[in-house]
Amino acid sequence: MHLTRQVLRNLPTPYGGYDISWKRQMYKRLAWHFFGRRRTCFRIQIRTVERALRNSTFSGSARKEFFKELNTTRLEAACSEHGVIYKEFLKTLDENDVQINKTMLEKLAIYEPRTFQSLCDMSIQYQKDNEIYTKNSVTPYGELTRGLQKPML
Amino acid sequence: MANNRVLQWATFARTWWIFDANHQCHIKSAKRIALYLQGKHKPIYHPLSDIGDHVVVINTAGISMRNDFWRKWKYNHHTGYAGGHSVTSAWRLHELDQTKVVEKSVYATLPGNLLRRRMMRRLHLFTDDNVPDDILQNVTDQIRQVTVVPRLIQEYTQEELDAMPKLFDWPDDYEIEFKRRKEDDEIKKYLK
Amino acid sequence: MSGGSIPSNFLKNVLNNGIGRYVCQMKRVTFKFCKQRNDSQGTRDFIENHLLDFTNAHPGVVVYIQPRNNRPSKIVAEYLNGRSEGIATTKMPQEEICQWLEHLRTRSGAEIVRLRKNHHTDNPSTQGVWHPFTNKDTSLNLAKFPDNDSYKVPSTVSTTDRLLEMGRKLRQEKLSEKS
Amino acid sequence: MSASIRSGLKVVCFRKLLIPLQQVPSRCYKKGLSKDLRIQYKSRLTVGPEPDRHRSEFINWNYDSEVYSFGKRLGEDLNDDILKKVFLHRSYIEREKKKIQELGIAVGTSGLDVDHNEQLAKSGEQLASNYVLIYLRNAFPNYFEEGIRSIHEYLMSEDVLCNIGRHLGIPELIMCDDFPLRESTIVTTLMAFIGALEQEKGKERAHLFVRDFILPQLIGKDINEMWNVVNPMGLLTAVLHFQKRGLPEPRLLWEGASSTLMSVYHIGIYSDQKLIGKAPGETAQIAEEMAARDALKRLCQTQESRPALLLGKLSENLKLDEKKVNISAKDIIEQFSPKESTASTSSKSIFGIFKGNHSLNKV
Repeated sequence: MHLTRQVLRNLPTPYGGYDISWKRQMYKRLAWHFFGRRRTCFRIQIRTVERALRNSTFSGSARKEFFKELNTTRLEAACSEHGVIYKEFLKTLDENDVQINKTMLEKLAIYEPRTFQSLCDMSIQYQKDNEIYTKNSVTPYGELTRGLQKPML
Repeated sequence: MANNRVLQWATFARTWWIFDANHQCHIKSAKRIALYLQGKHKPIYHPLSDIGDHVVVINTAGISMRNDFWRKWKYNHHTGYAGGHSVTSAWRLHELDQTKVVEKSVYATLPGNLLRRRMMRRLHLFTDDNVPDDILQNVTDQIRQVTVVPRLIQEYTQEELDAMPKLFDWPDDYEIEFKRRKEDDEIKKYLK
Repeated sequence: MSGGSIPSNFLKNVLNNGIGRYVCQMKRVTFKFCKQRNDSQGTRDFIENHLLDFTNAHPGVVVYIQPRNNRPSKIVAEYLNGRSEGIATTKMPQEEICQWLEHLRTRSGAEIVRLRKNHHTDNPSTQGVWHPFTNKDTSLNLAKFPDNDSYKVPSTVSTTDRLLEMGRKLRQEKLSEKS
Repeated sequence: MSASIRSGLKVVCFRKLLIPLQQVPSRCYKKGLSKDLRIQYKSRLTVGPEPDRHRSEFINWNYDSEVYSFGKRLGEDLNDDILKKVFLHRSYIEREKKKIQELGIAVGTSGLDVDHNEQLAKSGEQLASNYVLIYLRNAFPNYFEEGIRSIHEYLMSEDVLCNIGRHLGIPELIMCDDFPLRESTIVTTLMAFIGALEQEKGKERAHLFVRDFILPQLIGKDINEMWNVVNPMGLLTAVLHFQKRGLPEPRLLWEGASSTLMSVYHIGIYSDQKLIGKAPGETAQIAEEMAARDALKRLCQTQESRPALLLGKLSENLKLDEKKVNISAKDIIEQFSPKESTASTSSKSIFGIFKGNHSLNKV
């Protein structure tokens, strides 16, 4: 056993003297969750890992944009179900000093629908009191806005 | 566990909507239908979770296009073989199949990803009012129309028509009806 | 490191610790150091000056000292959930060792890994999670569809009617001027 | 181009190897290390995993200090010999006696007359289960006795108690002969600790220990699922009859996609025109059954939105009256024997589901 180990240690290394297996281990550690030969074969693996590393450079900002857009879609949907336009809803919350940020609003819309409903009712009442005319009297999903609708002259 | 299963079933349930496309602009109505097909009207929306709803569109025959788009709006087709490209104008396509105009505009509005075909299968198009019962039974709510339905000329009473201010009157023997264009052999082939 | 390859986990508590009573999760700590080497100097100073204060302050933690010749100095902490954490303290001054010991003591023993969400709840909703019918009235049950007139665009005065109105008004003014 | 150069290089090196078999090892050990590691890894696989060793076999282990800090860690300052007694099992004593007999020393002088922890475990178990029952009856005053029993059975079940024991560091300190430990030994040791607490510090302290360690395991668990009610609608009719209220009538609140596979039904149960419970379901029957369960939850105040259990600091000056008795579901059902009931029983009412328009849909 000792002899074979001695021979194995001194086998020639093609890459100019340093041991390539450490580098392969590092790439393998980055590709444990890939599919098929991308997980096992180094020459295929290296392309996908470097693509993944490139993607991770701009994934930070892409993540933020995605969740911001998702948040607005969800809140627009929730507001329109109660007949309130999303922009007017946010303005009402600001003017009434209701300091709930958008992520919490989204959680309320999904997990505490009655609380969100009362926020929307407050917004409708506020629009009525301050004669805020909702420009189009229908939300993007077709629900009637129950704020004040300016009669077409 | 049964409780959580049932609550999850209700939250992700697919509801059926109905939309009356009579005298509605085909682009605006497509935009609104596409939102419902994607499920963007739900606070639990996520592009990966396929929670779109079914939409039953009735009166697609009555769809409307602005100005003279019936003549100018062209649909391109291609059979995939060499020289297989063909162009059809809207009126001809509408005469061949009265649901196609709505279907194509919704298909164009939906995001072009793998879910689009699946969402299109949840779009049920009917040329007029009668919808089979098992589909109508599923419908739980209706989507509001997109454009104001204009008051048709037939709906004006004779007195209102007379009271309408006029500059001059047509001579009696003048034929009001547009000249019917000559019957096209091509269409006859399809319509048979 | 791309996001997918970094291990991640959800927030978890050991045995709802802290709700009934807080139990220090570190049950045992071992100081391994060498008597001669100078990179264990920090650990040796720590043992001389701070170790007794630590043991008096925290009787719930068993402390072991393991001198090993020519080995790098290390702190190994064992936790109640069966995991153990080690920190290499070579060339570390005694103050830093105190801080690391404090870090080890106040941990829950779980692996420090990227958290998918920094909060956890077993019943997220008290008013009932949203479902497509929460904001709808039960009268929907009886409604017959397609019910066309209540889903039209809210009717407004059309332009032809407004023109007719203006025309009528002008004619009246003319008549009143004449008379 | 580069491939050809590299292949050329390989040939050159290979010729170099053949001449001196015994090469002067180069100073940097990195060259063959990964190959060595791979060989070691392969041999490790053939040998198999490390055998489980008892923690006491390692060098950094001192039983007395471990036992001392175990007490201190939980905030109970019991003296050492009672703590050691808690961890001493009968099997350990018998094994030691056998060993001594083999060595031929008289048994009396071996100092093994210390008794084991069975007696403590029995009293600890008794105290813990009583206290859990009393606490649950006071925490859920309107809940049925059977429900309370099912929660108690869950809490005092072997895997929950064993999990608690494992996470308090008990298994390493146990003196008994079987290794790896059986779950029952860990549970008896935990109970023995409670018994010791009761013996040394009194009942109050032992109750506090149970309230701080066993009861928090209820957090996040759905207590209604622990008691399997086979016919919730029947039980609901019995309860409403017992409370002299109108019999439950299931009504369809909403219905979606009913002619497809993905149908959803929301059924609400009314008694005297008041909505007492509602639930969704894949079919009308499932929805009705779940609505009955929901109604029962609201009647017994064990629904998800109930106030949290009073534990830890909140329960400092908690007064629990021992004598509290909860109504038993069996008595209610016996009172409401089927002979008396004229109204349609639960099964009939399903077919009589009316599409009712009840604007009050918020419970």
